[in-house]
Amino acid sequence: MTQKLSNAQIAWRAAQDIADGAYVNLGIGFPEMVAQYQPAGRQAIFHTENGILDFGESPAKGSEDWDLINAGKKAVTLNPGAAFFHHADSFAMVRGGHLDVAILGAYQVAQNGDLANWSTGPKGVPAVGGAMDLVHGAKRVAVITDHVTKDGKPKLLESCTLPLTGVGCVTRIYTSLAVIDIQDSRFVLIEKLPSLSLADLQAVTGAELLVKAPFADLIVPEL
Amino acid sequence: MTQKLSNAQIAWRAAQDIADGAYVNLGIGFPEMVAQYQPAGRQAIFHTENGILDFGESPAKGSEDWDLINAGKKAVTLNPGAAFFHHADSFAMVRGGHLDVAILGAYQVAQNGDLANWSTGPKGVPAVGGAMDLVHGAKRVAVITDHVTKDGKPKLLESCTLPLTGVGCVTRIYTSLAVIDIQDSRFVLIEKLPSLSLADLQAVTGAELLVKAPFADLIVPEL
Amino acid sequence: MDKTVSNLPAAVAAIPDGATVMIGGFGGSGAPIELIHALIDRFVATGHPKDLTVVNNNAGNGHIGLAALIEQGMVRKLICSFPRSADPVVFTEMYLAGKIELELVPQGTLAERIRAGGAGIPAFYTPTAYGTDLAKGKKIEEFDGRPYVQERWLKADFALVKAHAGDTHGNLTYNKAARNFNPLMCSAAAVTIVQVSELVAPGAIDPEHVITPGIFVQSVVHVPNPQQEETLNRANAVYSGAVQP
Amino acid sequence: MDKTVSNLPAAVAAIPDGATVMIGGFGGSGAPIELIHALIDRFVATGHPKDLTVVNNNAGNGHIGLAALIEQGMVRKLICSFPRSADPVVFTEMYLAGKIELELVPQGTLAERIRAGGAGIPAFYTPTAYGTDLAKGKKIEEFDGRPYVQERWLKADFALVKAHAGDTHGNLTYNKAARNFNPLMCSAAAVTIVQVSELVAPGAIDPEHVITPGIFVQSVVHVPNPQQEETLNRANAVYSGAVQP
Repeated sequence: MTQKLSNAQIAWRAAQDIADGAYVNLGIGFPEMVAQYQPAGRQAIFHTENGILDFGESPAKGSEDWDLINAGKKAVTLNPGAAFFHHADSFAMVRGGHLDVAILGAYQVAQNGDLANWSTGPKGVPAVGGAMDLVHGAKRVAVITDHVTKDGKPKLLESCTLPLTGVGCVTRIYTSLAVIDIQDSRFVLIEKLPSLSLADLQAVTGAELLVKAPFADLIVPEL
Repeated sequence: MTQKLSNAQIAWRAAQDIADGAYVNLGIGFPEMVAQYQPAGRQAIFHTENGILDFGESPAKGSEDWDLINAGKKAVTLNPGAAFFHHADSFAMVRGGHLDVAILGAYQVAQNGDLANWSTGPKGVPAVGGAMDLVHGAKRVAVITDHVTKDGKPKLLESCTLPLTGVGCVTRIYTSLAVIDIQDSRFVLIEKLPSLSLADLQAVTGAELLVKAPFADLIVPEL
Repeated sequence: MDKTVSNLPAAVAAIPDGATVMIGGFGGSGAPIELIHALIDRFVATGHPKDLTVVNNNAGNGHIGLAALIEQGMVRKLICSFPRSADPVVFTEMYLAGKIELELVPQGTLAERIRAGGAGIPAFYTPTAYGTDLAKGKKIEEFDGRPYVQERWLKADFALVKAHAGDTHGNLTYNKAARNFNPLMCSAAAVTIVQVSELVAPGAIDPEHVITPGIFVQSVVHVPNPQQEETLNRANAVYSGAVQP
Repeated sequence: MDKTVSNLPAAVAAIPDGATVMIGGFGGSGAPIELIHALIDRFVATGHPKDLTVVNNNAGNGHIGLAALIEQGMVRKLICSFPRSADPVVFTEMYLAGKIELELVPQGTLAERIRAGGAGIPAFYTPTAYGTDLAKGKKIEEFDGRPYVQERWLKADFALVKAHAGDTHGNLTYNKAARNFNPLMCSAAAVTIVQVSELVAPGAIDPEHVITPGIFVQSVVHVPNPQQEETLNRANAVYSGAVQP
């Protein structure tokens, strides 16, 4: 098995592409880690679906205010300049194209930008939350994910086999092995781990990787 | 010419039907007079399209605040319990059926409840404001008007000849001669001036007046 | 005008069997726990109301609040976006046993449908869910070359809402992110019942700071020091109705 | 992050010929007089911008603000609900002479179309204007047996907005009924330019009291002691551009 990035390192890489002052929504769970790796001197403004703009870090344990939570129901704090609003206004920000970036997890991403990240099939209790809204409206919809599933199958595919979250919505994928853009319904390689050959990367990717320009090395610090 | 009510008296009569605590929108101009004649012990809450609920009387001349105006751009004051909101929320109140009563002026009312009150035809500059919204949504849409036009022609008609404000929206008409309900697309007489015969009233009304139950005398104080 | 109701049982007394009831809150923040528990008390004592359709973002957590309402078997159908939580066992078991119906709605669409219900907009178009299972059977229309899904308004017979301060006219403020769905639900229900932590006189809330104008509110009940779902669940609380006299 | 712009000319410098510009205010309350006059100054000095499409509830009053913008011949088309005022002579004369185009929209529909533009809702249905001349040519659909008119969102390239307090992130409050269309327009324009009477630091506005969150705002310019349209008109003021150096 080849070297791969940890979740923290994937989150770090995704954080490097967020501009100072960008309005950002991070999906529940793994994507929330992106907030920890903002480059020095840059300050993104984080939006949470349940009605806060510009929330900050977690409070100290024991000092949580359970009316001050994020979409994952975790306690948060406020930065100066924060604002509260109701759910319709919150999703007006999402659907209306006011977010600069949304970063989500994925079960599968297709080369045309289709995303599947809400349902693994008809079993169990389905739950969608704000994912189907977030994939529409943000100026840039990025995915962070392991490059393959736990049993080694590709998550980047010609077309998704799981129920879709959105059609043609993803523009960039940060994986444990590479950074890949979606352009004209094709996967385009932007960066890959230098320890990995293009052939090896292609072997764990379920659709053809285009190389349109010289790709870069995916270099991430130890975290 | 027979005796008829003054505008103030028409407004007084309309005010008698407004319950304590009712949410009311009064159209620009003549309908604004209704607010002056609330029966003792009753307090309606007045809504204005430009974003105030529970505004009060006009301020003293010279103490106007031009950021505190009603839809007619007249300066108002606030009652305790007032609230400000933006135009979309204001018309959510209107369109969403939250107002108990809207009272509007009219050029013409048809027996099916059609109202024409915004345009006298293609000449000049057209202006509609909130009239077309107000006729939908308020639980009760009433009209106050002289019974006939300045040149004596009926304003209550089988069908309107002027451009419509709304279709089938008016439920009660307070005129200078009578109070008339619209039921099943017909004018139904509720009250008329005692000095006026039913035949005389019918003669200045452009559609048949039904008498479904004993009507009452329209009795209004000197004002 | 005074919209206050003197106690919780009186506040929820009129909700009939089969009613559609919107319940505010996002998870535990803004959840009207005391109103929900008063409704459970009534059910335990009288067998009513039952067969409710409940609209909430979630499906409850643990064995209190909305989860307890579901656990009592009072809810026939749930309309929500995310029926998962730290402890979703009540809903999960009843759903998998076919004892409760679920209408799953994307969160932003849920919010907008409720807002539309309050604003007199019978239908609107959204990009959300286009091409997914949740748009199946829905009308699609293209605008400017892009496909959108037609969604209908959502209205309720009653809304149960938690606010922070409320005056006797029903003007409301909320506490931080406890605002969430509450103002929308106030506008979309025929009868909105609000529990307020602070009951104040008209004029005590600055007109600039009113979040829900009183026109959207029918009943106000004062519940000082309300319980918080998260705190109750961390204490493993269970609610199964007040002890009946 | 600092969205402040140092002066009025810089604030309006990027508006090109042919732009769609939403201008806040209801009559004079909430009208960004100084931003409008800065735009007139630029036009008088450079001949640009012209051929503007302006969205406002009204059509200006007297010879200042929006009326002056129209009087300069900068406006090709006006989208509004009520082009009448105490002194509507400027618009009236140009309209009757065929020198300006008018799209008349019912006030609630205008507000909702702007809100829809900001909220990513390309179309919605309303009962308003059904069966009237203003619904001619529009799609009609029945819901629950009642006919409704389909209306499209309204977006703009720029919005000129007047707020009361604003922080450097663009969070805004308004003064009383000067709120009106301003928060909606903030959300519906690609670039929202706001004049604030008080410029404050982030955190100075209570997060509970923010009416327009900064995400909807691109530029903030401090205009202390702004002029009020009503007061100017009562003094018969005329604005025809600043004296050029």
